Amino acid sequence: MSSGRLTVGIVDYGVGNHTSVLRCVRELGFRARISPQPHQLDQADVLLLPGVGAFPTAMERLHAAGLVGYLQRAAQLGRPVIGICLGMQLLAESSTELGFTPGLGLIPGAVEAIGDPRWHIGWNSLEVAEGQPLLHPSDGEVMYFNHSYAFRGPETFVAARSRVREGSEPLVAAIQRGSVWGLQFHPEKSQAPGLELLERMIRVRGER
Amino acid sequence: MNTPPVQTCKRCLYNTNHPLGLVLDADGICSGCRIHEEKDTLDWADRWQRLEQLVKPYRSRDSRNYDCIVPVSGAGDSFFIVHLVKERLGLKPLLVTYNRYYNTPLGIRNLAQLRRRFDCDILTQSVNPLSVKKIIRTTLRELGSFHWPVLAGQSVFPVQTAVSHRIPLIIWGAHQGLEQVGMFSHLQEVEMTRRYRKDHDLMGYEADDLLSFFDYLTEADLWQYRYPDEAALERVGVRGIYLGNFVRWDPWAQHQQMVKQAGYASARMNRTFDIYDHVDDWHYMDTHDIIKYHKHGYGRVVDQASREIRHGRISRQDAVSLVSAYQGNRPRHQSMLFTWLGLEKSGLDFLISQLPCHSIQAVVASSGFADAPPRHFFVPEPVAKLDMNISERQVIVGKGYPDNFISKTA
Amino acid sequence: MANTIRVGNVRYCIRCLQPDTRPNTQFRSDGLCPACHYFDQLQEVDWQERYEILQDLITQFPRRKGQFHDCIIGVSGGKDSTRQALWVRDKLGLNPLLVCLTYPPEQVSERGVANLSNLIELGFDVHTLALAPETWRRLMASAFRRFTNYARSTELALFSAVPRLAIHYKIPLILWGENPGLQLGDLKTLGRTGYDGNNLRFMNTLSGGGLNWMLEEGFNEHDLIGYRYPDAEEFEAAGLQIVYLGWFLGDWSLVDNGLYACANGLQIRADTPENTGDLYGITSLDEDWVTLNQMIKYYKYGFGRATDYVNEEIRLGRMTREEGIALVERYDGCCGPHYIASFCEYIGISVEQFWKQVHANLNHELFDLSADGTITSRFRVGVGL
Amino acid sequence: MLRKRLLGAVVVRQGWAVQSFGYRRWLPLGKAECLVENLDRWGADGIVVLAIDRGDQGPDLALIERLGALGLSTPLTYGGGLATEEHAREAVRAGAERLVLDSVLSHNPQAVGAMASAVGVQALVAALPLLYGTDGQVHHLQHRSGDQGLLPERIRELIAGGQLSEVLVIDSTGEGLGQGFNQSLLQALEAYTDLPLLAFGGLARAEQIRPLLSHPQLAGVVVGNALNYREHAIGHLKADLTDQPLRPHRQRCVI
Repeated sequence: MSSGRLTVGIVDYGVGNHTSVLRCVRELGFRARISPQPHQLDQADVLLLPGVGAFPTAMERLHAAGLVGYLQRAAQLGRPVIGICLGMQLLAESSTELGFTPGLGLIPGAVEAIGDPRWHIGWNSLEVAEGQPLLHPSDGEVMYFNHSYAFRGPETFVAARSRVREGSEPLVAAIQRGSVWGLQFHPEKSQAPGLELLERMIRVRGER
Repeated sequence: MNTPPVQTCKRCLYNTNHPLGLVLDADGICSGCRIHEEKDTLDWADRWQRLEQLVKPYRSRDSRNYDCIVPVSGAGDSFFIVHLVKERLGLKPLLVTYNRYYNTPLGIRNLAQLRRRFDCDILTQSVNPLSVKKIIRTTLRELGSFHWPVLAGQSVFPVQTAVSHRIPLIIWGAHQGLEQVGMFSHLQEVEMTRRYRKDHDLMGYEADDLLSFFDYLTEADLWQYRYPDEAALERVGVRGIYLGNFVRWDPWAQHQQMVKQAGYASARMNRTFDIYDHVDDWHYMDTHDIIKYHKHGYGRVVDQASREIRHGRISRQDAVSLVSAYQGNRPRHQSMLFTWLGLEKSGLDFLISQLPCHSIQAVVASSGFADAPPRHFFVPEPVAKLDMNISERQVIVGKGYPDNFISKTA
Repeated sequence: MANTIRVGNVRYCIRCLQPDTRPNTQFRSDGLCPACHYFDQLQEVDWQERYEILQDLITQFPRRKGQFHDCIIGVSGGKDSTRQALWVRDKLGLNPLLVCLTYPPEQVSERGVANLSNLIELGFDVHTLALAPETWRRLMASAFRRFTNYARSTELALFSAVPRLAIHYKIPLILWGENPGLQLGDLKTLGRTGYDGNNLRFMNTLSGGGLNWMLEEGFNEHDLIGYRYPDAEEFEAAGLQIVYLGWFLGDWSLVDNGLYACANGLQIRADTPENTGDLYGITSLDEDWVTLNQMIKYYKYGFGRATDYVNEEIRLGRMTREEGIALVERYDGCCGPHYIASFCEYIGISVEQFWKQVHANLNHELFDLSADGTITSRFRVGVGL
Repeated sequence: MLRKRLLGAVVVRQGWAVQSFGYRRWLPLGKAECLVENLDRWGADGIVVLAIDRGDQGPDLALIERLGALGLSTPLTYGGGLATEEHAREAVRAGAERLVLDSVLSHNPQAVGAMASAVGVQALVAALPLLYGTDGQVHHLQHRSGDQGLLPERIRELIAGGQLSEVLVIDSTGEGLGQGFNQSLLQALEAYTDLPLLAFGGLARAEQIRPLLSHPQLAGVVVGNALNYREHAIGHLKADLTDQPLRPHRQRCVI
């Protein structure tokens, strides 16, 4: 880009409030634009897929906006895509939230109810998997989670985990396949540790 | 947003449009008056003991640094604060002051007298006037304020100095939010916060909030008004306390004591009966007060008269008379300010006309201000004049006139 | 207090009117004083090269993040500081923080505060430090009683303020005016290079546990924070670098600096040299008791303020040695009685006590004291005894 | 391991952030935006904004939008005037992450399910103002009517079911007094719900917070008035509670 600053395209499919993500990306020193339009998103170095609410509604909106194919092609071309919270879950093949719904299928795995406890709400530390240099500086850092469904899938795509209690079954906190990343927590709502992680991720992915 | 009807306190002259916020209780008495009642119920000897315990750990151990920072000016409560800190608490303060540039000769003289009488070191910050004037042009446009740099500078330079000199304790006089509208109980022992500074001192605008892609004001103009970052404050353990939580704060009585004991000098001003506050600034009780009147529907004299009602020196009716006698008075020193800034009167009128303002008439009426002869029975003759018979000009740096005789008949 | 002056003949520089009675000076075997020798060397200097040296030096002191000041300049508001501040800002393109240690209300002159105001209005950020006035006064009284030099305490404050604030503000680059080693011939302060001022702390006033005599006089350390020069460890830890700008400025002189400053609004002395000994009225503008200190210096060492002016003018060829002798004979040691009276009132002694002490410290090698108190010099300016 | 939270509360009345004393007396504090921005900078684990005089006016969307525009990096929870599915949707769209439900729990419990499907169960928090009645039983207080009585059946059903994700337990007697939170209120709720609990009311000092944190069902504590008395109040409280499973306080290194 002309100014040397990376541009982040925030994929807007009409669900939730993206002001905080937008403000956050700009505060980190990147250019940011929010759009549902492929020709706008084409100009971005990194695509950010935020999300709140329920899985089926979100997929329905993505289809309606004609963005499902767009995101799948972007992943095939190796463009950096970062999904946040529900945005991460949408990357999976399917979800059982309020019935079975197919997802974007960018990373093999399925989204299912957490079960016990029913929710994962609050601040939890990350256990970063081996071979994740990008996430490694955030190993042990505490991030903000707010979800009741979680990703389950092959080990190779799991980049970080968190545990509700010491010794309890881990929940997937971050996933990765090629240039596609998913973060179950909200880096933009996780204060210093989250902002540092998001900045690193956008910078490193965008500058490849 | 729901806008409840404006209500006026039955005891003082404030109404619920007060820019600091005001709450009336079921009896129609405001939060400021209710908190003021504590002044007559608290055990102040015990409060003073608490203060002594509080400052104990801050006494410098190796004699190589100051015990505390005391922000001062050539007016306000500076004399009384330094008196308490130096002579009653026995601390070694570093005085700090922000050069407001609107200095009267009397303010320069008072500040010099303060240093001499209490024998203290003082650090003064003068921010280059080119940037100061640029900032004023922006805050005049955005906030209708000629005083933003003064308010920002005097509230942040002490904090910056606390960090740079590693002097964690800052001692202020009274907390304005507590004194005026009863924001806190004395017992809550509120301390200095960046939140209060931004919210109230700076009308919601910190330095960086003034930056805009469209304005020619830059970071290089504003950076000296920035609050120190969180990590630096925590590293030094900076803490600002208010003496008003530990001493029965009564500015009028304190000023009279300081005139007698320490040579503080008072002067007559055009828009108030109070001869003690703000004598260091040509414009605070002048142009600034006119704009306050336009913006909020009342002038500084309402603050001062309300304070005197609460202290029981005047009746509400007396206060109403005082306010009506002063509040409409015209500014006298505007040309000095315009010349310094290079403004034209007609241009300023336009700037002020564009400010959102309350209906002055309505507020005056609801306060019951009426025409009545002002009663000055409790106001002594001032001992000096703002210009000290020297010159009616803004003094950037002054000598302090140690030899000048303060006229008893000014 | 015994003075340090050598007993014997007074020698004058063969070119200017500098006597070798100046403390810490050493004339060359060819009879030139260090300042004249330095002046000769300057004639071959490549000023472009020196300017480049300064520019390279500056790049070693980048701004800290969030900090917009590049360096600190110690100022009084007088001619040197006005010139330096403008040059550093407008020629070097730096943003300096000016630091001023200012006198108490009783001492500072109206002219001094007007000049400082002028500097501020020229668009500079200035931090002014003023020390407790009563302690200041008592220290001056002690210094006068002990050393017959009231400035022993105040100089310490003046020199300490700048490095102390530089440490507090984490601005390591300090730009100073003249190098006393080169331009005045004080050899103790010579650094590694002509511009390195880190040896300034060895200057007469600052060296030798500066505060000790004050503690002996009964002042406590807590009252002397403003007089304490940072010790070597603090100096090193902060990475301070003092740089003499005089080394980079080929036209550095009293008169030249006065010309630069007056063209930018400087106000100078109105009183005559008969009362002040200040030939053109452009030195030490921020206070007036300097006049009596110059007189006392004259009675100790045989030269005063006029000599400083004249020496520079002779070197620059703007004045002959003979013209200089006439001026020095006429004005060195001049001091109007009103300065002495106000000084005595300030430190709380009588004028008789003042003269009694000055007479007791008179250099009898150089002066005769008659019974009626008149002092006459035993030397001829430019020649010797 | 999931950390327990130390949240900051901002009580808003007539458009002003106030100190609240038992929801009966108030002292003005300032602009809610300034308080919220400050809690974000201090590193609170969450910010709870309660507009207490909304009545039937619905949520204060203008307020939420102003808060949303601050670009907070701390989760924001809003309560006040939320009565319908549409209110919930609008509040989230305006910038609130989570919503506190109070009167609607009593007056229109069936709306809660619709709100849950609109914004997600994890976004909904029930507020229960509790106190001990003269009968020595735990009573539920209805602010709008001032009525109190045993916890109503419909509320017990709601907090036992799957339409809410947390319960904000308010000690109505201690609120604003800074004398501590009555821990037995948490024990009393254990019988009705297994939802994580947040404790609010009367908390000012670390020694009042410490015993609560050992309660297994407690997910966090909420502090209001006491955060306004000194700089870095959150950091000071956390520094006094380093022995507790709270998120450690850390500043972002900007300079």
